[in-house]
Amino acid sequence: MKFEGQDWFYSKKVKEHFLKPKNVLKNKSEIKNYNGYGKVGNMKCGDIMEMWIKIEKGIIKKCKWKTWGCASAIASTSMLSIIITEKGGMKINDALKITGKEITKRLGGLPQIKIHCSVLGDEALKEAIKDYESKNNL
Amino acid sequence: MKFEGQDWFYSKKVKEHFLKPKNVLKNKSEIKNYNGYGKVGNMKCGDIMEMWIKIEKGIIKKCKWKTWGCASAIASTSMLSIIITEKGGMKINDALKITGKEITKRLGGLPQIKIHCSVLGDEALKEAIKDYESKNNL
Amino acid sequence: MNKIIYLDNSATTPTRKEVLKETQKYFLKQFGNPSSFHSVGLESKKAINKARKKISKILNCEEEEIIFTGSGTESINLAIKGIAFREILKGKRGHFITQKTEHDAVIQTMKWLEKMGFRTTYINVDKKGIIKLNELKTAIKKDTLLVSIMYANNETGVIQPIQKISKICKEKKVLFHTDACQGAEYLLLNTKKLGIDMMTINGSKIYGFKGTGALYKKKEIKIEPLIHGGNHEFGLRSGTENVPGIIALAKALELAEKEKKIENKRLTKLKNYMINKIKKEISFSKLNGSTKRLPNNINFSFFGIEGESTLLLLNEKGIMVSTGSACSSQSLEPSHVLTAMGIKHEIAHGSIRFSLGKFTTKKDIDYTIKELKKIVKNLRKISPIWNKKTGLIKK
Amino acid sequence: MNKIIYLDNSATTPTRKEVLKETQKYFLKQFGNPSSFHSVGLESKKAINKARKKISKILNCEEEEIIFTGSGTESINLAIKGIAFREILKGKRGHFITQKTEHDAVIQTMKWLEKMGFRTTYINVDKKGIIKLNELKTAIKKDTLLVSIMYANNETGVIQPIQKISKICKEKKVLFHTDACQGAEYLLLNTKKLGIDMMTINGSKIYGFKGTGALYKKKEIKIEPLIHGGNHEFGLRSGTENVPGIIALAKALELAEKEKKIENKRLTKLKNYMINKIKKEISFSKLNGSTKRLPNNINFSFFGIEGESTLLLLNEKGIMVSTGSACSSQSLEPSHVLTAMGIKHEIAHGSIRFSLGKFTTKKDIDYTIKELKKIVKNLRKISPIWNKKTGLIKK
Ligand SMILES: Cc1ncc(COP(=O)(O)O)c(C=O)c1O
Ligand SMILES: Cc1ncc(COP(=O)(O)O)c(C=O)c1O
Repeated sequence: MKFEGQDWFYSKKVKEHFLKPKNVLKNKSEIKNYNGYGKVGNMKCGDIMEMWIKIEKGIIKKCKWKTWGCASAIASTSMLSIIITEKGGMKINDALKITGKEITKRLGGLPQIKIHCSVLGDEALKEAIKDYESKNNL
Repeated sequence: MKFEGQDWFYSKKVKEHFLKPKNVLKNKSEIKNYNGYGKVGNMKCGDIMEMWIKIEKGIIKKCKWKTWGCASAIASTSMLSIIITEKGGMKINDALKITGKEITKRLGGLPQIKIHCSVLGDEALKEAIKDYESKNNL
Repeated sequence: MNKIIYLDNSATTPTRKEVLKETQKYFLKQFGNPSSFHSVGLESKKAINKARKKISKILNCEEEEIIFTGSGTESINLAIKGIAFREILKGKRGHFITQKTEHDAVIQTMKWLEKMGFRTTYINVDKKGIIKLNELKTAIKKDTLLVSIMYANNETGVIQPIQKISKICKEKKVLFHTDACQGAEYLLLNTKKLGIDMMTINGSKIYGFKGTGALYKKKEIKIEPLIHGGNHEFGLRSGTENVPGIIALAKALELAEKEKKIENKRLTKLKNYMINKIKKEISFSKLNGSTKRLPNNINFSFFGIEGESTLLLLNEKGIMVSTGSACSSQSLEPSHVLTAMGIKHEIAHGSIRFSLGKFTTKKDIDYTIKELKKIVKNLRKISPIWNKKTGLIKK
Repeated sequence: MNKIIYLDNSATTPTRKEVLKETQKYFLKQFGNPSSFHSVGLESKKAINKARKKISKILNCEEEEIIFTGSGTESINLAIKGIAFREILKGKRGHFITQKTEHDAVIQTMKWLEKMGFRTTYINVDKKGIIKLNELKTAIKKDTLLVSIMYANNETGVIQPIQKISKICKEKKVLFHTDACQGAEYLLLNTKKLGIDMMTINGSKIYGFKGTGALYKKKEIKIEPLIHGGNHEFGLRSGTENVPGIIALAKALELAEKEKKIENKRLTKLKNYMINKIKKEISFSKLNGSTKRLPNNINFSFFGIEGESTLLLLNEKGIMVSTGSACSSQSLEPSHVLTAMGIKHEIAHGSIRFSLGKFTTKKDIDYTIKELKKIVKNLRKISPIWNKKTGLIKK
């Protein structure tokens, strides 16, 4: 039997981001270039996410992440990192309004049971923004 | 698909007697040649049996019958008619001792659910003997 | 020797070649467990989803309203007990209604529920085998949980007035399940037009696979599963899905639907030909059941003779028929279906069902009648209850 | 593209060609209903009787002790609920015992019986996944109706000490059912030697058909049927018999029995080769479960990575594996089997089951490990819980 990768549980977009995730933190030494950090998730549910952001003048310019979790957790973090940094970056206020729904939509949808994975991404982002704000006494 | 009659619910002996029953009463006009008559069975169970016997000097010389019923009812009446008339005929006393078990055995066995059909035969015989005896004030 | 003439299509049908062919790869290559997450599993999942969609289109319902099971009997049990267990878990019991000529799958399930504390009513049928609607109306009580009435009878092919029944049930706000095992090949299956809440079909009667069935259930109806486990079939019937069997069921139903009109016409003609010819050529023969019957069913009683003997003598000629339903053919009681229709025991015992099928030809019918005539004549000769002038002797 | 390497034989197996071939004529030509009285029916009857005999020989039991069903899940439900309903009809309830790593077919059935008023006990397993016999002994109460313990686990392949369990049950005079779905292909099936009262097997795991199963039940044990109808299978499971499926089950079991010794040897070698190679080549990998396991099961956790991702990346390379059992692969909770063994969530989430089969070769294993190594490495790179030196970061 030949394998042609015919079938796939997730959307094409999820597959793309899962197989080639964008903005992964390559090296611990990079961390110093970021001014906001968040970490969410838990071991029981099987996904944990770390996120580093670089905020300049109220705009998120860069975003790096690491994720332990299923394909949709990986893909949705990857997608989120793009959403908040594309077109020159996103304003903090707009970033705070991002929901799992939006990420899911950009991914071409997620199976019902996996929706919570995309929620994780926006929570990590909120944590990172909070971290930035507290560090900067905002 | 060719049919070769491979399978059959009953024994070979039952089949033989069912397909070519022995000692069937051919014609009502024969009845006058017999001196004992019995009829048993009921419509609900789906079998009714009539039996005519000719007794001479305490020995059953001839036996004719008619049966409405399943293959095993037909075959066991046929077999009974042979048992009681073979080898010159059977004594009344011996005939009264015949059981369904014996008939079943001579037929090479009957399925459990059909055992009652062979019981019917010996009951008809008993009725016919009773009839003979009452007619002859025995 | 003779060719086999199979006139027992109501007992079961062969699998159609097209159906078997469609399933082959699911045995050997695309054999994954539909619950597996990898591609081989997902392909199986996709295949059963496609089958579900096909069936839901024919039944005019949603996909989640089709529950695949392992037989018609299981579907029926699921429909009826699924409701009963739901009530038991609430600490309640209640009332079920059915009618007297149902298949044992319904009757025995009802009998068991009686032991579990439920009340049941078996509605009478008239002489033609059709349910007495007035009785049904008055039988429905406040605590009636479900009415289960078959679509078409397996022994006589008599078709029940499903739409009238569903109207009554709607008015009285009680659920209605129909056993369509015999009807599926020939009758309307549009659940919306029928107005039913649940419907049972199976593969073994429509040229699919044995060991397959489905229950249509409106999604708002809550039932308890009979088989618990890995939550397959929307949690209502657990166990690894029978992928080839499901695909066979969908394909068989699709073919039936496609050919329904033409096949019904062809068989109706053949059926009428056979009925008329038997009536003409065999005296004291009686067609059992209404003429509102399936196009493939002919059920005749031949006065003075007994069914099993007739069946076995036909069998010797290569002709396969049945007495009553296949299930009860090894019991001694006369058919409960015929006795419910008020047919006397001696006539019920003389009944033979000829159930035609996709492969039945006019030649088969002619040969059958030729042999049947001889057999009936010979059996009447040795019958103590036969009378040439009156059919049966007076008791 | 790549060849498919199917390492998910514990989820389901393909049908063997020999098995499929043996059944073909029962679809098309010898398709009669075994309850039909004519020759075509009797041939079907004979065929399933022959199948029953074959199986009863392998199980060393009487023919009437084999009940054919529609799946492993159904057999399990029949064994457990069959006892429960018997008690309910007497107006009684009672106590059931099982253990924590059972298949959902057992666990969910128990959960349902709790709602029906029965008490249940789930015995613990040790770190290796083996049942704590002392706990079992003290758990058995006066009103314990049945102990149900699986033969071999579907996720880890860990084999339970069936003979010791059956000895305990005998001493305490309580019935013992074992779910042998995973064990049937590889382990001893002699019911007398095992000392069991009931045993479940199915076709979908032994290269037979999906949608088939059987329950071995000692004939003196009284159970209620789950599916009522035409009194098939000794009145314990009604519905037209799945003739081809039954024949497939017997043939598959016969082949398994014949090849057991050689296949077990071949697979044990292959299994050990794979285990050792993974251990050597992938750091911080842990074999889950006892070495007293099926010859085809390898269950590994790779620290710092998650199972589903691993599965999907292997899938991209044409390698089909599973995380936990197929049934639960689409749930979020970590495997209940691994957590019952005291395995931490983060490690349980990283588990992958490789289940080898009749068609697995050494080349398949080598290719799998080569790809696996790369995948594990890449996933660890993006994992926030991975630490090169300690395996997992300290929380
Ligand atoms: C151990 C075990 N028990 C029971 C089952 C259920 O079998 P089936 O899917 O045939 O109902 C399975 C497989 O799914 C199993 O692995
Ligand atoms: C009307 C009717 N209902 C139910 C059934 C049961 O179907 P199965 O044998 O597939 O369980 C049959 C056939 O046996 C039938 O004719």
